[in-house]
Amino acid sequence: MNKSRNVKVNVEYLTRVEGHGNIVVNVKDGKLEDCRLDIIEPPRFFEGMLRGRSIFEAQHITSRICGICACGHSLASIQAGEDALGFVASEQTIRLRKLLLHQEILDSHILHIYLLAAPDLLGVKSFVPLIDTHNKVVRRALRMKKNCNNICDILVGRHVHPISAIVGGFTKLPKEKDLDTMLDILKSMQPDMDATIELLATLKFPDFQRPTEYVALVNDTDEYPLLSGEIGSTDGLKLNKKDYLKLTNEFMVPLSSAKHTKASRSSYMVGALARLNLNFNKLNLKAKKAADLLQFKPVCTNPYLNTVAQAIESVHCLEESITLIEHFKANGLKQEEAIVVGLNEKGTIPVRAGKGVGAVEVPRGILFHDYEIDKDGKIINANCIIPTGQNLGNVEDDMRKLVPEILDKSDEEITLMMEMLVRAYDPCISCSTHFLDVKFTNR
Amino acid sequence: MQYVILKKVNFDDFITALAAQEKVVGPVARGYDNFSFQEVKSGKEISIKYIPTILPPKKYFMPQREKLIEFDKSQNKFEAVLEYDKVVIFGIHTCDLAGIQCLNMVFSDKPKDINYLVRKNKLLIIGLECNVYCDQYASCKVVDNHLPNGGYDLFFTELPDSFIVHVNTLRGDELIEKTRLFNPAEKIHLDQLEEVRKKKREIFKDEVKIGHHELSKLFDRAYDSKVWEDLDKRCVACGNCTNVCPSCYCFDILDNMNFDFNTGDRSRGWDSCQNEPFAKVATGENFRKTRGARQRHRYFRKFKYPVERYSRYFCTGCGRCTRTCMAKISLKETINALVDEQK
Amino acid sequence: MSKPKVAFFDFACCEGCQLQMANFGEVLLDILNLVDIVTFREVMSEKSEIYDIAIIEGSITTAHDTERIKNIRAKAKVVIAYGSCATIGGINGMKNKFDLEEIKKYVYRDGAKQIETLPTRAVHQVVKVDYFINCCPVYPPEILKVLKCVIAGIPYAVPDYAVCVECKLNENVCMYDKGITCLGPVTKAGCNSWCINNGNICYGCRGMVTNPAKNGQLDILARHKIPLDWITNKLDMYNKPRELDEQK
Amino acid sequence: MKTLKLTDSEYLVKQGKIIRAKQMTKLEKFFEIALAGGESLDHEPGQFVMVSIPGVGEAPLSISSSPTKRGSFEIVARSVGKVTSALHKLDTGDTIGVRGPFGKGFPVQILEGNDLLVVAAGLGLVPLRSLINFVIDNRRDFGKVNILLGCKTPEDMLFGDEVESWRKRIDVNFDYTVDRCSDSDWKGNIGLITSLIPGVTIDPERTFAAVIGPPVMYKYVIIELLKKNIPERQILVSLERHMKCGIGKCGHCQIQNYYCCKDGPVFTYEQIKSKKEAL
Ligand SMILES: Cc1cc2nc3c(=O)[nH]c(=O)nc-3n(C[C@H](O)[C@H](O)[C@H](O)COP(=O)(O)OP(=O)(O)OC[C@H]3O[C@@H](n4cnc5c(N)ncnc54)[C@H](O)[C@@H]3O)c2cc1C
Ligand code: SF4
Ligand code: SF4
Ligand code: SF4
Repeated sequence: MNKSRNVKVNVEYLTRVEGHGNIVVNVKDGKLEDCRLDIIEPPRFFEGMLRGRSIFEAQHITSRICGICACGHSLASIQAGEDALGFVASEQTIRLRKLLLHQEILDSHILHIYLLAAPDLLGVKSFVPLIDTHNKVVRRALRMKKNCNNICDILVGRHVHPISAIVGGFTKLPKEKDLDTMLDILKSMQPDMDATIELLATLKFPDFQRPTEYVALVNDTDEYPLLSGEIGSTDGLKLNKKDYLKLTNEFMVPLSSAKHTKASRSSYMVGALARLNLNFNKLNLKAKKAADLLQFKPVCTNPYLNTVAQAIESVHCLEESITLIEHFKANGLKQEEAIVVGLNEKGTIPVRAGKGVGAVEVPRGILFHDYEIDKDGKIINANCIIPTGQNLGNVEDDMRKLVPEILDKSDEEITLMMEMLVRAYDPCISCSTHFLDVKFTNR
Repeated sequence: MQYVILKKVNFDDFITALAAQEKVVGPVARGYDNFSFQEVKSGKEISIKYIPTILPPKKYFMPQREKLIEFDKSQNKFEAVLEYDKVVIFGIHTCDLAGIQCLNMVFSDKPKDINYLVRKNKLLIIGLECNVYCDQYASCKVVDNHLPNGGYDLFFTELPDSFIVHVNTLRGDELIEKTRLFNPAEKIHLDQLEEVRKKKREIFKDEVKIGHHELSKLFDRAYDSKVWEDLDKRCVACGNCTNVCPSCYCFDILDNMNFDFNTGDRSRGWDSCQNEPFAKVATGENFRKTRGARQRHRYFRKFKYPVERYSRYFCTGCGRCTRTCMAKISLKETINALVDEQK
Repeated sequence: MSKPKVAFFDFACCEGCQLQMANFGEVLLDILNLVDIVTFREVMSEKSEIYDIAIIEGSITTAHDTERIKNIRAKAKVVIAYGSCATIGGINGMKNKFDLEEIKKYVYRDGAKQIETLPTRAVHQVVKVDYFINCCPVYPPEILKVLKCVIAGIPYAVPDYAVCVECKLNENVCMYDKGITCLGPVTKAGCNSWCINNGNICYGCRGMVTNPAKNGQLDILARHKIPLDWITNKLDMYNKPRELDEQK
Repeated sequence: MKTLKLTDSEYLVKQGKIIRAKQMTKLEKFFEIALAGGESLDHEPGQFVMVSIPGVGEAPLSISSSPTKRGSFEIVARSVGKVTSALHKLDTGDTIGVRGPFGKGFPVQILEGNDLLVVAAGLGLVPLRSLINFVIDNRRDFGKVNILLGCKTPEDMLFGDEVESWRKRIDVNFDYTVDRCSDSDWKGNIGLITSLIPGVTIDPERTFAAVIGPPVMYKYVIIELLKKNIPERQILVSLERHMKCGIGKCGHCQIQNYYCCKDGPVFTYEQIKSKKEAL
């Protein structure tokens, strides 16, 4: 190692991630003195604001935590709400929610792969120069994104802040011809998806390995668990979702005084890579083929390959969505299940005091919503634990291992490697500000 | 003039046969006692017993947004256009037929509105008689619209096991010929029709404290009434009453520029005198600033101004404005309040 | 005519409104034909301090952000408030219902000391705004409409009548007929009654009409036996910062 | 959906070319417009046209030039919104759309042989200029002519040179006033336009008054005119309303049973005095 090397990386307002974050790395005489990912997002106090609101508004409000994974927040919020109310959703509702979640993951992954991550791998600063050099690729990306969007429009009114998915079910259900439209859209996406995998196969990712604990939902069935399951990890952890706090138990990071979460080790990772490392065998055939093509094998310990894991999951989600819609087409949708809720003025859904937890695999990893409500269904306490918050410790641990390994590179290269590392996690920073214990640096 | 008969068992076939050739729309149930005119493929989708739809069939005569002009700036080109669909509208009640007649008058008044007049001729109108009063909100009898008064190609009246159909136009006749499902009406049917009408005269009551011919006089003295102050307090200016009214025709003209910044179009869209900015001018004056003044304007546009211009009431008695009002402002109650006040 | 330079900035928000740009699909490329996007942190690493049009997402909630928005205003010829957070304070405004110290402690416990926050304000409550694109998230057809006005240099007026108007034109069964309260009657139209079309109620994300009918609304609530605080609570969801205007 | 081309639509616009444009004040800009193919507009004083800019919209604007001026017509637009501000960006050589002329203007045949009292405040001068110049061009046909002008400050006075030429004419009585003035060269009065009326001598029986100004002004001016015993049907006003179609359909301009665009914009006081929404 280069003993005399001094490095100062100071990335303010990291770009091409959701939310505001800074990267700080300080190496003095070859010794790593400081290495942080700081969150500088203005705090928004969602958990505080939820108090006193009806549980039937929770989904609408918490969806606004994040515009990128709004459907994911909605689903976690609904799950927690229904858990607290003791409401059991119908089978049809669960299927539709799965369809929504698959589209959410697909949509978000496409955005990340093409618009946020790809520019680094192609040596440009954003997708804008690619409009000239890789016009077909940009068009494909925008088309795929739009397709996912169109499906969400049909399914829940819009992708950003879904409208019709609420506690109890859906306020509007797709009609026969909507199913046809969605199926057409999905099928038309298949060639684009193939091309996406082919493109990724040509890209070269940095080689960096650091085994860590990978956490995701697990279950005992053949289904790749996204909407339900127990909390599991590659270190053998198994927890009921209600005990999520045992997973996310916070601890102080000596250097930065920020609290992070940890399970069995100093940190853990959630997200597409973690999910594949735990549930690879449950992927559908096409996704496994894509994994072959991309030479991805679990357990993969290179965080940069989270982007590759996302691509494999995208294939999975696309194919599963098609299967789900074909199921609806074969079995019909019971329109009478559409519900009218509002603030539950009509008492459509029985209300009781209680506590409930939602645990859903959203694009960036496992997301927890936890509510306590009183007998009128008003929220007394709320807690939301966001994937990016859980990943922060792991990112910093990665950085700490990576920096010494690349000290022979130039400052610019180091900076880029750092940025790419953080981006690989596809962090959702404005989300994580709602995580209880993120440290905000002074500005 | 002639009457034909369609057996009820053949009704579904009739609509299916029509729909196979043309776009057919009819009243479809939307739940919560709401109906709307929608495209149908078979008679089963149609609710024969319906109360006035959310929007009246005016939406086919005067689309919510209708292109008037297409332009291309680079070519200095303006073209007047009409976009239309040929549609068979099944099931228009007598109140809504009257609404269409009102629109006809307005748009054929000079200068003529050619868009309206051409489009109107692309629509085939099949009326449907209400044998009973729709609900407590309807007031078709008050304005004498409870019995058919022309304005249709065909007119259906439901009899015990058939529909008796009045064929009013050549176009209507062609349609009857084409479907081959109709038989000439016999005396028994005409008797049954007479029976229906007789019953209607018994059950359809005025329901307001003033007769048909006195109504416009009532409004001669109503301008400064306290009733409008009451409405001012209650109205929320949601605009529902005018949007659902079959004889409201106010519109806005809107331009749209395409992203090439050369081509685009000018269209008209429904507007409402109840909306706050409707009568506001650039200097800031609003000539009907209060909600009460705007409500008064609406009533006067039904019962007074058109009487002066077109010699007819522009309220068709459909009851939609009352049914849909957020504040439950009732047309009949307002009229009665005016009557009481002037006693 | 050279292409106007556009910069996107985000303040307290969920970035969903920015994402709506990406959701245009290939239409985005048409937009990029007309403007040069020079700063857009969420999807671009390029940055520029020189721009004509600043598109602002998010509400102003810290002293630092107050300075930042003032700087942006000073540099930009045109400032567009983009989305509910920016135009009316939006969801972040719910915070204003609470004592700020209390809510800080509730969310950040021991960390509360490090947290700096001010009452949530809409952008126009801090600097002058030239165009408003309301909605949470922004409604794509309206974005296009406003962008065209901006490029043509003509004003855009947000419709100042109720969502009910559009709702009726869509022939939705009124929520009140279903026994459910809806903010449509007091909320500015322009979203084509997006939520009601999808079976939900209007939450008022476009902000209240300039002159809402207080008496009439109270009547309606009374008739439906709806407690007043249900509605005020609902209104607070997006419209709380409006009070800061009223105090002025 | 099928599309038909319509050749006789009332909404079809004529092409107008701006042959002269001039910024008059900060807010007002003047345009001289020639219709394509040398077509003449054939208007009466007091009528208006719908001016349109494709993609932006249409706005009703008064015709400011006299019908005696052939080959082109003139308008003045105050920049207040969409169409008017877009119009301000145009210049000589640009094209606009024109519909009209619309509405009832001043009944010049009836005015002939009678005395005239013109009262113009602010932008009201724009349509009244059409009447004034028409009368001046046909001076023989009219009796005594009084012109009273008012505006906020001397800088806001439109058509300054032309106004000066009227002032200097011996065949018209002229007076003007401003609300405020810091300019010592100002030759006119200071005060509201209503203050000028008592000073003019007229024969009420044969005088027709033509009044145009901002909505707030009418009430007070009319009081003064009535004090002069001018009969109600000889007081002519032009009303401004929101207008969209110009052909008496869209409903925006309705004043009780009148459509301002079709039955007006010029009304006699007699016609509208009982119409509560009019003034
Ligand atoms: C008969 C008549 C003659 C007129 N003559 C002139 C003239 O010579 N010069 C001149 O500068 N102005 C004149 N006006 C006023 C002019 O028409 C409006 O200022 C103009 O239409 C505003 O259009 P806009 O698109 O620029 O404004 P918008 O962006 O549409 O609106 C700005 C404001 O103007 C109001 N407004 C919108 N449309 C109209 C309308 N059609 N009429 C009145 N107010 C409206 C709106 O309520 C809003 O408050 C006249 C109006 C009428 C009715
Ligand atoms: S005023 Fe009311 S009752 Fe009369 S036609 Fe209109 S909507 Fe129907
Ligand atoms: S659903 Fe809401 S927006 Fe629609 S009409 Fe009813 S109150 Fe108005
Ligand atoms: S319906 Fe209401 S809440 Fe929904 S987008 Fe429109 S204004 Fe916003």
